[in-house]
Amino acid sequence: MITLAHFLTLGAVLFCIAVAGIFINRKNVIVLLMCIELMLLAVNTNFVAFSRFLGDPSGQVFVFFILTVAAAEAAIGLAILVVLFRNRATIDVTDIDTLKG
Amino acid sequence: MTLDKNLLLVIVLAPLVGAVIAGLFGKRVGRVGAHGVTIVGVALSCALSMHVLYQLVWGGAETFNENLYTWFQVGSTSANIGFLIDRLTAMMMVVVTFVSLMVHVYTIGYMADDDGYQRFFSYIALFTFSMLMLVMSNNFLQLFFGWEAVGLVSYLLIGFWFKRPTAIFANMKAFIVNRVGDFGFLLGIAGVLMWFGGSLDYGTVFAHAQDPAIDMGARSVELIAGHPWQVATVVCICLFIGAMGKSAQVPLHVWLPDSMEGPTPISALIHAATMVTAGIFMVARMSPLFELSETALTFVLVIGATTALFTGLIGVVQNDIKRVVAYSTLSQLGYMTVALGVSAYSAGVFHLMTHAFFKALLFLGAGSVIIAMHHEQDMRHMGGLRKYMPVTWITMWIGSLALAGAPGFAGFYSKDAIIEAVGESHRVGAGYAYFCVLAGVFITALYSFRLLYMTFHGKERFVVEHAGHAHGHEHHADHDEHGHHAPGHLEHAPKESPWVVTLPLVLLAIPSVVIGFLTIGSMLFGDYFGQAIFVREANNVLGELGHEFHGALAMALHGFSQPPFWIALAGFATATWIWLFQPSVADKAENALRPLHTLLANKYWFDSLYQAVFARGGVALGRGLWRGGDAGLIDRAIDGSASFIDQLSAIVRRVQSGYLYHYAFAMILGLILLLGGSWWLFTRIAA
Amino acid sequence: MAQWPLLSVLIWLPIAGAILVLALGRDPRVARWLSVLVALATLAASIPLYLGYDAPAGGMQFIESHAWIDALKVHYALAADGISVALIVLTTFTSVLVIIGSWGPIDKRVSQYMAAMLALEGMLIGVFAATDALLFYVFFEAMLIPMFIIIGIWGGPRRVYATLKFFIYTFLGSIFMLIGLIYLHMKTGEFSLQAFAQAPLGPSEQAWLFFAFLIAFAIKVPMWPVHTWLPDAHVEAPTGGSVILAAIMLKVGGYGFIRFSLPITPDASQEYAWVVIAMSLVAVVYIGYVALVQDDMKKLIAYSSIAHMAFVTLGLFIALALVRVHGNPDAARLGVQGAMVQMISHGFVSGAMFSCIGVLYDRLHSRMIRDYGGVVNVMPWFGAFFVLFAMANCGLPGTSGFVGEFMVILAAFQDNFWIAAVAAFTLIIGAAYTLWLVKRVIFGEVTNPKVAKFEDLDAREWIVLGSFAAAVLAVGVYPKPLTDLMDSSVLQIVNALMLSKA
Amino acid sequence: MMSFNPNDLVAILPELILLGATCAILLIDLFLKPSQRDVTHWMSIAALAVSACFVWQGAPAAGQGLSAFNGMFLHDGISVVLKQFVLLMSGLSLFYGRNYMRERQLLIGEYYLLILFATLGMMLLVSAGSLISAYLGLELLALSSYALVALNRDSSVSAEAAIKYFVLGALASGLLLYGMSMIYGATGTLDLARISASIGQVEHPGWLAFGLIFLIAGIAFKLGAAPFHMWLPDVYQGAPTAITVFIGSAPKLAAFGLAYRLLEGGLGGLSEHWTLMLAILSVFSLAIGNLFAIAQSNLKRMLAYSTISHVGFLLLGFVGASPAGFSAAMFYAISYSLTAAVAFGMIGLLARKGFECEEIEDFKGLNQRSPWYAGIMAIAMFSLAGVPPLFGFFAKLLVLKAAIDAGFLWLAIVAIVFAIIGIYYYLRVVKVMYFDSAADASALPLPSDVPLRWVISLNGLALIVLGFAWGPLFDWCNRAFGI
Repeated sequence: MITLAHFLTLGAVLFCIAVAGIFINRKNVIVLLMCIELMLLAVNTNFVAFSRFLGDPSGQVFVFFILTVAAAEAAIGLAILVVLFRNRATIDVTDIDTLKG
Repeated sequence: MTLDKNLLLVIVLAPLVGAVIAGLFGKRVGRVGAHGVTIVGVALSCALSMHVLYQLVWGGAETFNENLYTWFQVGSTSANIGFLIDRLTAMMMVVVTFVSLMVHVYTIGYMADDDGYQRFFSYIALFTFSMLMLVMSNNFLQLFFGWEAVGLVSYLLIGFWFKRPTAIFANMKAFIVNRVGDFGFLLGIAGVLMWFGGSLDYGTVFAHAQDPAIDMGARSVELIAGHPWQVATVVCICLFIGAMGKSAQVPLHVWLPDSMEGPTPISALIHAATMVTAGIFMVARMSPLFELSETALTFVLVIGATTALFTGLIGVVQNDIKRVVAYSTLSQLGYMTVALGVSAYSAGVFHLMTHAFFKALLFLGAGSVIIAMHHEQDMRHMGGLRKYMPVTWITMWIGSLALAGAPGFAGFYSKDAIIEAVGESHRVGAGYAYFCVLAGVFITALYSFRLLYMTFHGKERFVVEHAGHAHGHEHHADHDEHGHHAPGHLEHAPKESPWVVTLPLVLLAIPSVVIGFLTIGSMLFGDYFGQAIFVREANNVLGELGHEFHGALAMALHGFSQPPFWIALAGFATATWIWLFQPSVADKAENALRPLHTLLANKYWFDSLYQAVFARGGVALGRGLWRGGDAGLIDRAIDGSASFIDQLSAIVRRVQSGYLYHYAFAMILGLILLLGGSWWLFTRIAA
Repeated sequence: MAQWPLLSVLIWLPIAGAILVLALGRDPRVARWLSVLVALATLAASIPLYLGYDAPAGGMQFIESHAWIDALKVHYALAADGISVALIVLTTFTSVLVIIGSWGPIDKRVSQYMAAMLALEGMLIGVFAATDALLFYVFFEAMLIPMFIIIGIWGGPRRVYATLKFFIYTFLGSIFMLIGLIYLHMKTGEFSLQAFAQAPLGPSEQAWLFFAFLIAFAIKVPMWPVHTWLPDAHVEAPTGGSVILAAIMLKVGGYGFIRFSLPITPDASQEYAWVVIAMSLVAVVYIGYVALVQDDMKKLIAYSSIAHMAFVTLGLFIALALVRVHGNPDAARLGVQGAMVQMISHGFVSGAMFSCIGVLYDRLHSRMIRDYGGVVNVMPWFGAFFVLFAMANCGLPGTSGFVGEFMVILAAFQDNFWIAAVAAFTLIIGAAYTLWLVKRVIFGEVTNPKVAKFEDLDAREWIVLGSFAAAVLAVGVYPKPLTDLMDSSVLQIVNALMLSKA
Repeated sequence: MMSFNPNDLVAILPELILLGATCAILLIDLFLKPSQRDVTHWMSIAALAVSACFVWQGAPAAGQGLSAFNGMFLHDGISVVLKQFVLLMSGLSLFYGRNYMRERQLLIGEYYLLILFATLGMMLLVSAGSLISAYLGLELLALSSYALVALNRDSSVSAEAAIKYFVLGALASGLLLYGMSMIYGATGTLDLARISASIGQVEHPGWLAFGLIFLIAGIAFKLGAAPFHMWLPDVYQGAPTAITVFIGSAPKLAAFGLAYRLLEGGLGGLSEHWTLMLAILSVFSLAIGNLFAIAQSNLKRMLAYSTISHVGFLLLGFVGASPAGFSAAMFYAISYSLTAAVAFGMIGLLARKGFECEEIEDFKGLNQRSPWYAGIMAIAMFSLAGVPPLFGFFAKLLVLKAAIDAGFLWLAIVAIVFAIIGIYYYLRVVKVMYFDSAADASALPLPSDVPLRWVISLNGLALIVLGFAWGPLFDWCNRAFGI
């Protein structure tokens, strides 16, 4: 029997993977975008699980919103990525460090 | 009848008006205007002072004591400007204004070709004003005002020839040394205010001091815990320190010889006759306080005796005519102080008066010589001047005789009285003092006649060049007397000074002879001073002497049988033998007594000591505090902290590496930090 | 008089004038004349303040109070007692002279300079008139801006360092005071100084507040050891800046002690009076010696200012011991009164000294003593003035410099002989450094050929130095009007000292 | 019982108007030639103005807030004040930005639209009544801002700034969402009012605290509080100045609204936890902001760091968790955004094509070249430094007072100590403008944009005027919090 705890643990693990991905990954911005998506999914897992176990639909409503926003976010992220690539001809995370100090 | 306040105001203000006119409008009023207005002013106040004196002595006017206006009034503490005119004051007023008048007249001749003519008259008139404020004061504040004001004028006048490095050094030295005295004086005044009835007014203070009910003599204070001192002692010693500064008592005497850098009339007026005696006057004025403290009086006595003898000794080895007289002044001031020390206040004041006349005479005479020698002051280049300037010669002889205490002359009475008084006194240190004053008599005679012989007698030690050297006249204009021609070389023969110079000499010579004879009876042994001077019965040495006193003439005759006379005679003989007949002996003696001579020639190394310790030491200390304290510690700390922050921020900014993953990591760190924090919080709440 | 808001006029007239000068002052001549007119108008406005103040009655008069921020009970509250009146008149008087004095020397961006000066004047008056702590603080801080600009733009070579040091130093001090004020507001619920003075405060509270105030005002005065900003600021500031700084701005510190430390934290002030007294005495001696060795005239006078201001703090805090330990309110009054007179007198004297140095600086563009010598040969009148002010600086009786020191020393003696003795040491050291300066600058042969070409004072300089001289002598010869003006106010302060809060 | 109430539309009338206007502008702008961009400009201004008027007119009576859409949307004094100033700041940044953007051929419709959408997002955010509406408002603001930063497609620094902003922003909203999910799980509702009602009787307080921390992380990011501040300097510096003006001013108000709604409105019951956390964040922000700013030579970057330190001050208002404190914090946010707008706007005003004028050195001798603008800039600097009698000082006074009243005396002292460090770099700007001499002393060529000159001058003078007459604004803030 799968309890709420399992779902929460799953969400937490996903979330941690996503976060870790963001600051461990040193290569490629695309990976960052994927991590972000993953993070949002982790959150969604949480919401869905909670709303299921609380028997309250509003959590799932929230999930829909999050999914929508995530889509928009991905779009903008990719757009910015394109701009970045146009200017730098690279999307290597270690190269974007002109602004510092 | 009482004295008229306005009249007193006129006495004080007349010289001030003269000073202001001559000072501010000197250019417009011109030379004649300047000396005219000031002389009129001083003459006026001189005449009125004499009138006041007459009123007090024969006119039966009682003591005048009134406030003119309140200077400030804070709570019960009030400071006023006012006059206290009793016979002591009146006498001082007459002496001051008379000598001042003489000097004014004399100056017309002496400063005839000086650019600062108007300025000079303005200064001396201002001095007369300040000195009158000092002596006529009825409270400590005004006393201090006059005290400092005369100091200021003395400062200005010593530095009158402000181009001369020596002069502007001397005047600064004079002012600062006097300030050392004033330091004590001010504390003394504060003490008076605190302990003597919370007032600065003489009347209140003296009443408080003499009030048996309060018995100030018994009051004591612990300035250092566990060492109770008599209040009166503290106050009186503080006050006397002021007197030591003004009246150039050892060890604060160093400024007076240097003050000879000033023009000679000043030396006569300020540094011989009047200002330097302010200390004596002050102590006499404060007699009710000093009488309370044996300790303080002993202190006074010892200081005075030391000054009397040892400064006199220096006079013997001086060659600058003015400096000889200056050291004799120091020594005479010592005599006066000794008199104060043995509670013979009137004797001190009496000597002050006689001394004022003959010492002013000697200075002016010296000045007259200096004019004749075209501002040559070294006696080694003089000699045989008597045939050139008879008047000066004779008057100088009179002055010297008076100074040396030849029976019958003014100085004889005053000085003998002091010596007798010391002999009578049983105060601690009186023995030492008695030795000092007796030895002093010999010394006095020695240097006085040495001066006369070296200047007026013997063969001429100067060369007269052919008259009419143009350059001589140019140089005449500026008073650069430091060898604008070879020492002892004159453009033209010395000649007697103009009447404006000789007249004052004559007018001063008369009192130098007779004043003592005339006044000793009433002043010392009569009831001249009345309440002005207070002496406790136990200390009343003059009272003792009074019993043997049978008139001035008798005293003079009796004087011939007294040790002082013979000692003086010995001094005279020695001087005559050495400097009149056997000048070579002088050098022999000098070689024989080389160590002593160097000691005296270096004035006991007082100057070098002060210069090294206080002047250079002070500068060194200041530099140390500045570089070490201000720059080294405080500023370094401040600038250091500033630059530290700069460097710190230059380092920490590297944290902002520009790498996305570092930024993200920082956020996660923050998150963890918050988690930890709240975890800690939870456990704390749970506990 | 009563319904006419005189203090507001005094504050805002110059500030409005400053804006006007900025607006119309394209042409330097216009700026100069306009600013002088404004300053004169302010001076004129301060005369009814002096005449209208009922000195015997004492206490706060010309009271104005309008709610500023209701929510915090902040008031635009102005009032003046004898002390404020004296300081305000000093301000208006000095400002006129400063502006006249700056006519010649300031030739770049005249309008801004004049505007800054006028604004400064207004704010200074505001400080002396404010009876609401927040209002006081606002003026107290706002003063820094124009001074910062004045030193920074028209100053000497190291002006940037000096002005930053000045600003940050003083800001550092005052911001701790701000915390104290907020704390007091929390206790009392308002910002009025009166409420603060009546607020009951425990010993430890008082101690903290006392030190918060001490930092603020000790830096402003300035007291040793937080004085080092002053010499730098003075040396770099233009003449006018130095004059205002020395003559008035330093007084704000002393005034602050009177308005804040003493009434609000009397017990702590008594407990820690020894700290302030010790600092003051150290200042007298230490700073005196430091002044002795300065070779920059302005630095020398700056240091002598510190030494003189030490008498202010000494007089104020001696009073506490006298009232509380010796139960001697009369002497305490003497001390406070002396401190006040010393402030006024130092305003005149230091202002005059700096003006004198300005006169020399305009001719030779050097402040170094060694560059001068024998000035009196070519500038007799200037020499006369300089010697007069020098004498006032070493406290010669008959000049204003003497009165305050005399009173303070008299008061100090009644507390402790040795304190008085150390304080009186200024007679010697003060004379030493001042007269040595005179000797090297004024007297002697002219050594520097440039000095030989000097011209004596022109009319403008005559007005400035002459007015200062008149003031110095007037106060010195007849201080009674001044002391009477402040006496009853001083009495109230001393009485306030008697009642403990804890 | 969920039900639709037409009156709810009245409550969101300003938002609706702004939305409608934005869509209209979106369409109209398509048919405009670049030369006619002014039309868009004035229409946007008008849209903002109109919506502001309706905010004003629809303001509820003091004290009583009303909620719409079943509590999703709160309409109370706080939201009114914040909306007014959000609209004002957006309008100002449009004025300040136009000339800059035009000179760089960036004055395109998107600029206006994105700003309008961001504004709309902020308006929603500050009146969010539930986690959903808060999240939506936040994302609307965030997404528009990302795009705005990247608006200059040919600038590599802008692109870099944008990507950093985007990634970190996404991370932050991820954290925020995760926190929301936990809170939702703990309380079983997304409605802030109900959340705060049920705080007392949750069976898993641990979840709640867990969620709270993630929430705070997200909020701190939006505010720019250390250590969640790293994005801020890079973005401020990298973004075109016109954009920096915008994201540097208005969003601070929105972030304050977010913090208030979530922390006080939702989790007020946990104040004893979050006050302490915010205190810690405040210390970090003060220290890091001031310390880093000193070393900067780029004015935009320096101001960015100063922003962080100001956030530290703003948080002082929260540590009391009292209405007075919040009102002080809101006052601070307003004063900061007004002042920062002048500072950034001045950079934009002085910038020319090919000359960004964002180095501090670029301000050398400004007083010689243009006393007026030097004066305005100096006012802004002194106001930021908190020198009376300028606006900024009184804001500082209020938050310090709030902290001290709350018993955080130590925090207040830390704050002023860092403020002393801080004053140094503001003075450095004044020093450069006044004490250094200009490279070319020629008079400053004024921007052609007359409204810009007027608005920025008025904005600068407002800092003085509000320094004297800050009472009404303060009362307004207080009334909003029912004091």
